[in-house]
Amino acid sequence: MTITLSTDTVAQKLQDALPDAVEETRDDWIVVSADRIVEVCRFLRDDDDLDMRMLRSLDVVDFIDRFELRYGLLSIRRNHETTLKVRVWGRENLTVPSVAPVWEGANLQEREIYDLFGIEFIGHPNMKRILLWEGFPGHPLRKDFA
Amino acid sequence: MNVIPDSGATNYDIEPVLLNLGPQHPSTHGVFRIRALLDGEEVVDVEPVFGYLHRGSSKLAEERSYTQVITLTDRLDYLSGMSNNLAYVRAVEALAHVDVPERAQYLRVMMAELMRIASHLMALGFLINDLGAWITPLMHMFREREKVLDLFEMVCGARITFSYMRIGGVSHDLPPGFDAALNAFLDDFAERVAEYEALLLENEILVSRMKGIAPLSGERAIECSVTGPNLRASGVNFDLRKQAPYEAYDRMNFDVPVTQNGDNWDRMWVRLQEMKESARMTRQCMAEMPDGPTRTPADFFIRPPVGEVYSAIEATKGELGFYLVSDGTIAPYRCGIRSPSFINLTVLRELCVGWKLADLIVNFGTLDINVGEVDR
Amino acid sequence: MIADLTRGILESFLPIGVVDILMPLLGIFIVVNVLLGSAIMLTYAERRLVARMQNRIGPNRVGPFGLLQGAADLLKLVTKEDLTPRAADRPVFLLAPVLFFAPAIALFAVVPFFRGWAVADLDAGIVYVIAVTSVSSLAAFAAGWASNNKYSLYGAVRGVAQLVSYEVPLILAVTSVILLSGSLNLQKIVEAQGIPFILVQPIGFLIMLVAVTAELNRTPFDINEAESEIVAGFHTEYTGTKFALIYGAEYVAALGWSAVIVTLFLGGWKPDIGGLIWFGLKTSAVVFLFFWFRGTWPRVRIDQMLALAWKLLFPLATINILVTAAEVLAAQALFSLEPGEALPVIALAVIAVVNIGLTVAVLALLSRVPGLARFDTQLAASAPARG
Amino acid sequence: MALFGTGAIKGLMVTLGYIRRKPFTTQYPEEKLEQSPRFRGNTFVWYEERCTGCATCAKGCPLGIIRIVTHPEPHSQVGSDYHVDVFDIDTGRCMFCALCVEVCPYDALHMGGDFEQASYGREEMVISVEDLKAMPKKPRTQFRPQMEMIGHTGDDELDEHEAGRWSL
Repeated sequence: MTITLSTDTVAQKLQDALPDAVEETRDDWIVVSADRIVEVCRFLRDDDDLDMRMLRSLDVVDFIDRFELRYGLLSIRRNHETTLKVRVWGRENLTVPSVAPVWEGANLQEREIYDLFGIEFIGHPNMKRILLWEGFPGHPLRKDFA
Repeated sequence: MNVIPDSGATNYDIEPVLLNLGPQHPSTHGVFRIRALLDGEEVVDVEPVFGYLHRGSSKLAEERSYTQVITLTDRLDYLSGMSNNLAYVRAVEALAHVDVPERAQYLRVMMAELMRIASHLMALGFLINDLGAWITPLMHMFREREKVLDLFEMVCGARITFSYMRIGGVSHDLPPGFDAALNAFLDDFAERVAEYEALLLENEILVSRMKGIAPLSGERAIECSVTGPNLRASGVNFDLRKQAPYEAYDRMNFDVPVTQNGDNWDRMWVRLQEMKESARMTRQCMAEMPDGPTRTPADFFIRPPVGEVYSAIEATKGELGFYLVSDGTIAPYRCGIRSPSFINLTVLRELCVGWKLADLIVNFGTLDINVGEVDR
Repeated sequence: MIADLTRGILESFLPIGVVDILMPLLGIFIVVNVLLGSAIMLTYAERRLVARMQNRIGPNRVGPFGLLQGAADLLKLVTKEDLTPRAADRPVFLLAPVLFFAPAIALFAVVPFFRGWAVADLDAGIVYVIAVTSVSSLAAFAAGWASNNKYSLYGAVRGVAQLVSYEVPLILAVTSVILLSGSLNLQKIVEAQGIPFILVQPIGFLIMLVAVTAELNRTPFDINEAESEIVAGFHTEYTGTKFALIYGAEYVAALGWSAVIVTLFLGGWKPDIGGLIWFGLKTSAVVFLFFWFRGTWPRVRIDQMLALAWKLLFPLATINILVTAAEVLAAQALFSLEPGEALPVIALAVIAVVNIGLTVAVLALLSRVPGLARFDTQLAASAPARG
Repeated sequence: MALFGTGAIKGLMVTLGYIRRKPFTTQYPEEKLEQSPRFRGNTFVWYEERCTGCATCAKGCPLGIIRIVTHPEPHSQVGSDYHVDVFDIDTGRCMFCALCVEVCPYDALHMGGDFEQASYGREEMVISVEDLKAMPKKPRTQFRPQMEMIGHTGDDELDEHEAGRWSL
């Protein structure tokens, strides 16, 4: 059975290694500051106990006042998982550092989020639209898209 | 991924050829497009271009009630509708805390495994077709798939767009006579698989076309979030059915075929073996299925409590996850889909660069992409 | 016999000089029309046969058992709009289908259908066959180049590489037959076959079969029109009548090459009874072989195909010639024959036994070459998994 | 150690064996395959007597292609409160998911089994209330276990008393 790690332990580890990166710890996920997500991800990947080698899924929700990115991380070797969240406030010119350098599996998923939600990932090797064509007006999965 | 026209890959004396495979091409499995930069026959760079089948399933789901979204999931990976149904209803059940009766769990496993047989048959058939066999193996595999679809038609009345799973169970119990029909199919299927193996596995041409071509290491596969048979072909024994058993999988006896090389041959071989395991599981489901209700009553316009859930299953092409966010209304606030076909495409470029044009087609075939799931 | 009768009828009302010109023309007319008819029927036969291999029925709607399907297809193709791409090299684009078709038909000029029956009984018949069929590589390149399409160009380049490579083993395989029969004349080659040369020259036959399959662009060597890779290869841009010509030429050529294989290796029109029946049956059997390959096997990759031609078939054919030459010299010394005289059946039988043994030895040797050997499927299954 | 080429020949033997076997395919317009009793065809079977005009089917439809207009009946009976004036089902957009059949509380709407409904225009695909009344009452057993219990296979006509969970 894939174990869902207790967010407290993961948050504690993060706090020890990267102070002030964790914004909030909830039962199911840890909210990480957007600026530090790459550091956090790299730590989670390289730490031997956590060993989050796979970015399982990358998703985003539009909460009108903010966007919440959800990073589902998985360690196949240790068979456990954890969830990170990043909050991006506002509606225009949204940027988040890209985790594609950490896990290449983020490459297409970040492009999809850029395409459908309009969040730009800084440091992504190829930040282009993916499902829609270049010049498509707006970002269709936003709640205000009509 | 490289941007092809201004990539740095042009330090050649001869200008490479930019070949545009698709969206209308005999072996791009639908409306998929590959921009390939070729130096003679050798592939220099590859960029997949997609979105030609984008239907906005996530957006459509936000305007439909939870039950109605089931019909949308049929159309994600249209070769494995049952698995998609299952992944989605499991997410809703986790969100709304609905229990599933035991008989329904067995039914779900049975349908998902039959679907895996049908989907892998298509994957292999089209793969051999890509290899240049003039649709003979494809036709033979189509025939077996038709029989699976006949079984599905008996159970739920449709052959492709099943909408069989329901929140809290399945829509129908088994019809009378299903037991005999299933056994007849499974008995025949074992013979047919032996025939496929005779037709394919020992053929020198096939071996030379696939053995050692485009290997993918396990480390790279994990890094690129590759899941499903492609990951297992690379030597990583990760299958959600074993690692995180859902429904009745913890009671199933089955092996997860794993190979070490991650080349085209292994990707094909793993699928061939998985079909056998699925047939085994289907037989076991039929034998061990308990009596009882097949559905926990749940509202048609169910209102899950505010919250969010990510729930994934081992679908035919890999880990199919649904990320549902509820705001307490009858429609999901957000329905994110982690589609295996889409994410497996991350490695396409890596698999193809340095190999021949003919290998590009085969590599694409062994990745087993379904465009409906890539574009959603 | 029929020829004499026709001649008699014509001479009764025409001057002899005119009849001398008319008779070959009449022969050509008959052969060409029979060929076109059989090419149409061949498309039907292939579709029906391969359909049965695929567990389906195949075309059965047009006419009884769908027999008129080929005619219906031809009518449809001829009445279709004939497109020429704007960017195409027009004269070459138009010429290419004709270049395809003409050699395929011309091949039949020297094929001996029966004792004394050939449109032209050339002394260097086999040289003519090889010379004429080489034109098709030019035609493929012309078609692919003139289409100004990347897929077509790929098909053309692949086609040239393939055809040029396989000419070599093909000619070497034919040479072994020439050594045995001591003649370039196809009639004489047939008559020299006391035992069909397939038994005397199994390696030569296999090389010939592989090389002809490549010459004909048929599976598993159909890489210059590989549908799953380069759409339709060199004839991607062809439509209507021009496409019909290319498509038909492939079947006429398949028929022609089958006839040549029958002549060289399967004893041609022998045994002497039953007229054309034996020749027809043997040719059909070889054509069926091509259909059968197509219905079963996948395609090889271009580099593998060229490697096969140059690294395997070419040395094999060369050794085969040396061995055959030695055998023929020995037989000539033993039976004190003149050079060019046909070998007696006993000599052929001895050579056959030796060569069949050699063939098995060669195949066994090849089975040990890594990369060519069959892959052990059990090995992969037993490999331990890593987590 | 197998001889080089035997693997390929093994494949050839498989295809050769199939030449003798009966084709799996059928000749469609002449031969038709049996549909299963639950088969969801392109038609609907509607029992006017059972329908109350509650429009639950229209609400349940994921595509919103069912249009119902009703008016109250002057002499209303239990179970037939509204008279259905318009009942348009746009089968040109319908995906035959049978959710409308599933939600129907009175077992008035059923799936039909006919699948040969091709036409030249989209507007011809709309089934009106008259069409529904005129259609043969051969309901499929999709979501109707009570029909399976009486052994209905979808090929026979059922009247409005037999079609529902309870008689009228």
